[in-house]
Amino acid sequence: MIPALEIRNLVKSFADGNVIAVDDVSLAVAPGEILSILGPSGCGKTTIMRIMAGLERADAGDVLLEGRSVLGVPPHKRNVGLVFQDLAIFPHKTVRENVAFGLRMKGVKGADIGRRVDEALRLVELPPATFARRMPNELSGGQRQRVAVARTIVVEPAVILFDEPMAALDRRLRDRMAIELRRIQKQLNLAAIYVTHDQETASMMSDRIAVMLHGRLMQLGTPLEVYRTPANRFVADFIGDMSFVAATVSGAENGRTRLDVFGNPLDLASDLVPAAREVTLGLRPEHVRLEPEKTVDAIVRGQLKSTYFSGGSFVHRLLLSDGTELVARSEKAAFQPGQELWVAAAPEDIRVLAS
Amino acid sequence: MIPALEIRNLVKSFADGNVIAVDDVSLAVAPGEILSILGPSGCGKTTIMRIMAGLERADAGDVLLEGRSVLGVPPHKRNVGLVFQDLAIFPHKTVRENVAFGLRMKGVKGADIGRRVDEALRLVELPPATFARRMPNELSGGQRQRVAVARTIVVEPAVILFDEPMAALDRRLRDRMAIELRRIQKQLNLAAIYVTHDQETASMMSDRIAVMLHGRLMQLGTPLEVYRTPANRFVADFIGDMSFVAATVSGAENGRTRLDVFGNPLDLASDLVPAAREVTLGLRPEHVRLEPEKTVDAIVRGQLKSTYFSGGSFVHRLLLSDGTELVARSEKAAFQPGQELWVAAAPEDIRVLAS
Amino acid sequence: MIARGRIEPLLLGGITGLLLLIMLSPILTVVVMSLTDGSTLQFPPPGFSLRWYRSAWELLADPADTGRFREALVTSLAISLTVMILASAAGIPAAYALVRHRFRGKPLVEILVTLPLVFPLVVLGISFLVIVSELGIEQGFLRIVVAHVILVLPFVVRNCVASLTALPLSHEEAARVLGANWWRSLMEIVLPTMKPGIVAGMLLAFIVSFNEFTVAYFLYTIDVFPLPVWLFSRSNTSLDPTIFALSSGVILLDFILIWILDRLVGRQGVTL
Amino acid sequence: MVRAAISRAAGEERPAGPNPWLLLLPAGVFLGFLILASLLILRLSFGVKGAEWSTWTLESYRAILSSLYLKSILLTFRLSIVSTAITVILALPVALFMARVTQAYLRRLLLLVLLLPLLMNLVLQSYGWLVLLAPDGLLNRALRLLGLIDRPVLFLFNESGVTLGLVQTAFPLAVLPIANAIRTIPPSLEEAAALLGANRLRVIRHVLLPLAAQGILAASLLVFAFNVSAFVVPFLLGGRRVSMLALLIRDQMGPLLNWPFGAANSVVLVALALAVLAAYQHLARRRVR
Amino acid sequence: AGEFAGKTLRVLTWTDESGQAAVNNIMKPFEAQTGAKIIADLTGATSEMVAKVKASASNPQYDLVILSGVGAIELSKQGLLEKPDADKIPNLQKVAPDLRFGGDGYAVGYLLSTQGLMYSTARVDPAPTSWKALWDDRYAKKLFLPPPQWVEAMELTLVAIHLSGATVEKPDAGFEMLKQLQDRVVTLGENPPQVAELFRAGTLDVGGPTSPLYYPGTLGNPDYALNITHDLAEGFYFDPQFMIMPKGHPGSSDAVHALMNYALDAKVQAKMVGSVAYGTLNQEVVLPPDVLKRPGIVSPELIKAKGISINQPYLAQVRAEWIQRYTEIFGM
Ligand SMILES: Nc1ncnc2c1ncn2[C@@H]1O[C@H](COP(=O)(O)OP(=O)(O)OP(=O)(O)O)[C@@H](O)[C@H]1O
Ligand SMILES: Nc1ncnc2c1ncn2[C@@H]1O[C@H](COP(=O)(O)OP(=O)(O)OP(=O)(O)O)[C@@H](O)[C@H]1O
Ligand SMILES: [Mg+2]
Ligand SMILES: [Mg+2]
Repeated sequence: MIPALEIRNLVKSFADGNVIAVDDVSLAVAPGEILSILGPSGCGKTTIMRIMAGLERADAGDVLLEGRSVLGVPPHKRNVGLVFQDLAIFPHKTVRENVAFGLRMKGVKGADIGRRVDEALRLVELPPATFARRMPNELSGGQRQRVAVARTIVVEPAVILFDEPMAALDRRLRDRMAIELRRIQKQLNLAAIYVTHDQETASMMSDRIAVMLHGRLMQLGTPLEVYRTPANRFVADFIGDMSFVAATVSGAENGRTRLDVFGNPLDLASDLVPAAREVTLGLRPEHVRLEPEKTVDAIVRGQLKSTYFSGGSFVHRLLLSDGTELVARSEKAAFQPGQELWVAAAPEDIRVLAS
Repeated sequence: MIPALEIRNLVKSFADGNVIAVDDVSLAVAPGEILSILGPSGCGKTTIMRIMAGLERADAGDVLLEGRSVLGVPPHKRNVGLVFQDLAIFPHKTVRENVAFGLRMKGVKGADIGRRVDEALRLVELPPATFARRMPNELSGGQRQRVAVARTIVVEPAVILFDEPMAALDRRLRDRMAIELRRIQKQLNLAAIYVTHDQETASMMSDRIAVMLHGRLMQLGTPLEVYRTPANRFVADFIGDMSFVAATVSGAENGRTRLDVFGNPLDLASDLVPAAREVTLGLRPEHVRLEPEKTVDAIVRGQLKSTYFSGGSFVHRLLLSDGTELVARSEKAAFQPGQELWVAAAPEDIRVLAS
Repeated sequence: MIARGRIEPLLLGGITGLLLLIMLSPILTVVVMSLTDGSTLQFPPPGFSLRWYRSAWELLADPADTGRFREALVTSLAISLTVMILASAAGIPAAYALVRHRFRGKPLVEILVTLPLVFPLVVLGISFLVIVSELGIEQGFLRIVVAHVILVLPFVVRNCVASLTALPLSHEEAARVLGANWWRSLMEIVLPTMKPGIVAGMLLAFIVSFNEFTVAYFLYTIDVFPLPVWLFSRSNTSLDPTIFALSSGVILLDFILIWILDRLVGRQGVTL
Repeated sequence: MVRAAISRAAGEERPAGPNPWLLLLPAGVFLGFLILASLLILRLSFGVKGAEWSTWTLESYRAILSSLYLKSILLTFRLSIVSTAITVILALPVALFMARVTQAYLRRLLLLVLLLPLLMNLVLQSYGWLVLLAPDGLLNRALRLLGLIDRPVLFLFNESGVTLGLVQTAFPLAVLPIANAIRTIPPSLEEAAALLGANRLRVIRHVLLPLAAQGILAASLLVFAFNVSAFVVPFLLGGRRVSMLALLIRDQMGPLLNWPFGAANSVVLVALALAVLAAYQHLARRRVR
Repeated sequence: AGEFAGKTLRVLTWTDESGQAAVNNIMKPFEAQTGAKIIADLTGATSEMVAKVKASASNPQYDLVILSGVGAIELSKQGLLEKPDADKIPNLQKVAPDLRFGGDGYAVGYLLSTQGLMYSTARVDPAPTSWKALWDDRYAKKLFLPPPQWVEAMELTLVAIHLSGATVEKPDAGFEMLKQLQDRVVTLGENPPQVAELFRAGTLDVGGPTSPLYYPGTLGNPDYALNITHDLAEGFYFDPQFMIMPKGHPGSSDAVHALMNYALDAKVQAKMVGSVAYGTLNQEVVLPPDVLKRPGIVSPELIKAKGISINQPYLAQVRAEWIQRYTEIFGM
């Protein structure tokens, strides 16, 4: 199947090459798929979108829309929808005029416009009778968001790009909107790319996640893949919390690897162990158990720094002997700060990463 | 012990009484304690702080600093520190001058100023040698944040107020700063009030949380108390996720209450059941189990709408027969969307709230 | 950027350049004329020389100052300087009150402060003439200064308002909470951050007052004879290119002042 | 914006610093003179020549209705409106360009070039125009050389010369507010329109111009008020053949010594300025909201 | 040190070259001779001087104002002037009796401003001999006329009245005749150097009435090819110029009288005629031949033969109305 939108080896730098915003990124999104681009601030997410939409010119690489290169095609002739971070609702136009704008520009006829606008408004659950005549400043944040979406989908773009359009909403509303966006996207079988730096939102709404750092693509996969088998420390830490413990490979045999963690031996069933002698073990807080006494699956010892309660469980912060910090979650809080504890985890929950 | 800061029955309205920003709020914070004020946007958090600092005049109520009323004392004569939401670093002064400002205003002598500024900068981990001479625009967001803190603590206020100073930082940095703030506060044994609308941050750093809505204090307690025994639906939902299921009280005897949940009987050990016949059951996602077949602790049936993976577990969204939505978390994902499932939970994990 | 195309900036730039050239053309002509080596306004000049600059210099350096040129220049500079100082003394606190305070009658005050911007200069000049003659004020310097201060007040106030609005209230409040009384927070925080607006207002005040003709024309006296009036009366007598050389000098001065203005004001821009 | 407006109104427990009226006092002293002057003119307008302070009559206002002054008022209006329209239309592309210029040196140069004509001594500029626009001037010679005309056209000493002067001097008054208005329009609005299929012209028409409308209107009012009371331009470029109101006022107050009549005309002019200003302030306040 | 050492006089007169000439030929020598200090204000036309004297009536700034007759009449009517003492001005005896005083005796004669017809010697040949040249089709759109508030405008009106056969009392036909010039006039020349410049550039061919004293630097200059003729069939107007003392003037009265007397001295008047082409008042003045040959200079004989003194008191009455009508014709 031809991807709805594909980018190939995109490169883009700013400030005369001093800032490399996008560094050789390739991606494709299929019809009916939502792909999230996830990464910290400044990693180049917006820049990629702008290049896709034709608002920015790439230094190298290609952008293909339904299989055809659109390099050099100006934005108003591409069939790409973009929902801006600040929504970019036209403040001087009513909701109806905002949504109708694209149709008018495309030369759609009057009667058709009315019908399609109403349809789009209904799709985003803004009853036209109530909302069509409102001015944007008479809308709440969530409603404005819907108008921006309606305005974009009404012109039936080949692909729709969302540039963190919900960053300004509070978490509760953001979750609701994310779910709704997903519903609309599936209903219209649109291809969509969703940019965010919030991994929760990304997981919630997307089929696949592309994790970026410093303009480079770090990993591309389903939310589960990315969480379970992060490609590197950065991805691991960015998708959910992860604590890192330094370890040394002391031997390997029969598909098992022996490690040395601060003097404690650890035996893992892993052929994934890299050749490097120094490795990093990644532990998710919810996979870690704290034990007052050494257990079979104990890995390392640490001193409890503090415990607080958050989101239904207790969060414990421990200091290891080399000063690194380790986070564990538990249902119960049974320890005192200052206490020395063993950190235990099931071998299959331990990730081994290159240092 | 005399509280470091106390407010009594504070009332404040704006726009000639049309907007009641603070509605009869009383609070106290003890030396060495951090109290978080948590609430949605516009609930009056900032207004309370401004009244405490003397930047705003209360309509009624009293503000006591170390036991003495400070009504009528102008801000520069109160001994209250305030870290502003926008940090309010003076852009035309160096880091050193910013931090020294308060000391100069208090008439501290030159040599003393130098020493105390260096000390404060070291405390917030900005080595004076590197940072003292920088201008604010040469600092990163986190560093600016530290300067704002240093500038406030250096004058040794009786209490220090933080008005969401980290809202602009990303989550990772915010967590780090929260932990650090807490360290500094404990080290100096300061009384502190921290305003935020992020429950994660509030839980992480505070001894007690005050939850506000529409200018009113909803609940005051430790993070654990507030999570475990939310005073009402709003608090329950605001502090972590909670799903709500409508139920009817059908009888009560021997400290047990019988409920009717969509036709299914439910028996709870609860004398907390309110007199009301219509009640709401509150369920935390992590306390809910989904079962294909009815179990003893099954509560209600629902249809699985969607499942996604986030933060180490699967999130399931179900639709109950009355259209309400219910969220459950599980380690494994074993069901198909559309499937009918039973929602089960241990009786002690079910909250009964007034409707 | 692709969005705006490459043609558009060029096109707009071209139109802008052309229009500004037209707007500037009389000034450029004056400069070119000052370099003529003829003695009439023949344009383009038959040849170029600096002879009229020499004659302008002689006028300026004439020890007896018979042409009263130097006197006029000094008078104008003194007026502008005084106007600048008085206008900022009046305008800066007014701007502060307008931005930071809420009081009854504020809309009226706002209108009043902007009024001089649209008040007919002729009426201003004449009514002042009537006032001074009725009150018997013969102080020519003072009356021009007062009229000019009124005239430039909007420039000062509006620029100060612009820069003060950009200063978040929280900065002032931070200073207060850190123990600064109102006066010290004003000196340490408010005024330094308002600097671009203050400088813009002051320089505009100076430039406007220095070049203002209409009001000065009605209010000058025998002893107080500002440069624009001097230039006018001189050009009524003879149009030899000396006056163009002198004018070029004034242009240069204005040019430098506006340049400084922009340097000091920077990104904030000038409010008219 | 709303937030800023709200917090600005916040008051301390005890008001800090001096009373606002004290702060307004110095400006008030000067503006007091302006009010005094206006009242004086108002009073004079009800007087009789030679007995300005002791009589009350509407004679001067009746005299305004005489054909000459009515004609002059109409002429003043017409020229102001025409010059305002031209100024604002010409200002649009320049403002558009200025608003989007990022290079510091270019911005600086633009501002400089823009402000010079407004601030420069007009007496001097009028000689520049004389050289350029006279029948024997550069423009005529250029046009003749291009074969566009065979007899010199008189650009000076008539309405076209005055209009040109009005446009030239008021130009920055139009460009700066419009540029400021455009600068506040988020570029994302333009981009959004482009992505919805609007070409550049339609983006300008449907997005930029409507959004800058208030700035454009404010600029128009400013320019109109400035031009309607213009004195130097018709005085120097009109060859005394374009009798705008300010010139006639000056003739009445000066050579003809008919103060009441000059005052009555001044009242008309000031009333006009006030009306325009009120409209301008109204707009400005609406924009803040 | 002279008799008025330490005394300061403030003199207000024209902005143009004649003011400068007065400074050089009258005030400077007078300063040297008497030790008085004179501050000269060379600004404006008569009307502006009137306005200034009037405006400062309650607190006079000037000791002596030199202006044209209309202004003197206006001010004397308003009672703002101090009556001069003829005995302290012996040179007045050398002036024709009807030109000694003006403004009901409140003004002392100074010099004569004569208004002739200006033409370009390069393009108008032979020299015009009648004011009809202004209505000549050949000079349409090459014509300048005086601005409304000037005395010259009234003189032009008088010319038109004369040519149309109307009378001063019933001037309508004259104004009709002026209307014929409505579309022919290029500018109402208020700025003489500008007018000269327009002649030089070929924009103007004829114009007037105008006084040679406005064109000191250009009249003889071959670049400009200008002349002003007074030898016209209908005659030419002259406008006696006066010296007045504002009531309550700040300086010494004796010194002012002495300055007036000095201004009327035959040698001084000859110098003034020579430098700015005035018509003389002092009948004992003899002009050297080279001066007489200069363009624009009117000999005492020509003044006698063709000079017409305008009826200032009457004109002062109709002035406002005439200016309005004139403005209506040319200023819209
Ligand atoms: N026009 C520009 N000129 C110079 N540098 C730019 C420009 N636009 C972006 N950059 C730089 O390119 C990098 C990537 O920017 P981009 O806006 O794509 O980041 P982002 O991932 O969208 O970040 P955020 O989450 O903060 O929106 C950043 O370092 C940014 O500073
Ligand atoms: N000066 C003011 N004038 C009018 N209303 C005000 C003013 N200050 C605050 N309010 C209103 O009072 C209420 C409480 O405002 P406040 O700033 O205390 O909220 P907040 O809890 O800090 O919100 P946020 O999280 O958005 O900062 C809001 O409805 C706000 O609009
Ligand atoms: Mg971005
Ligand atoms: Mg707040």
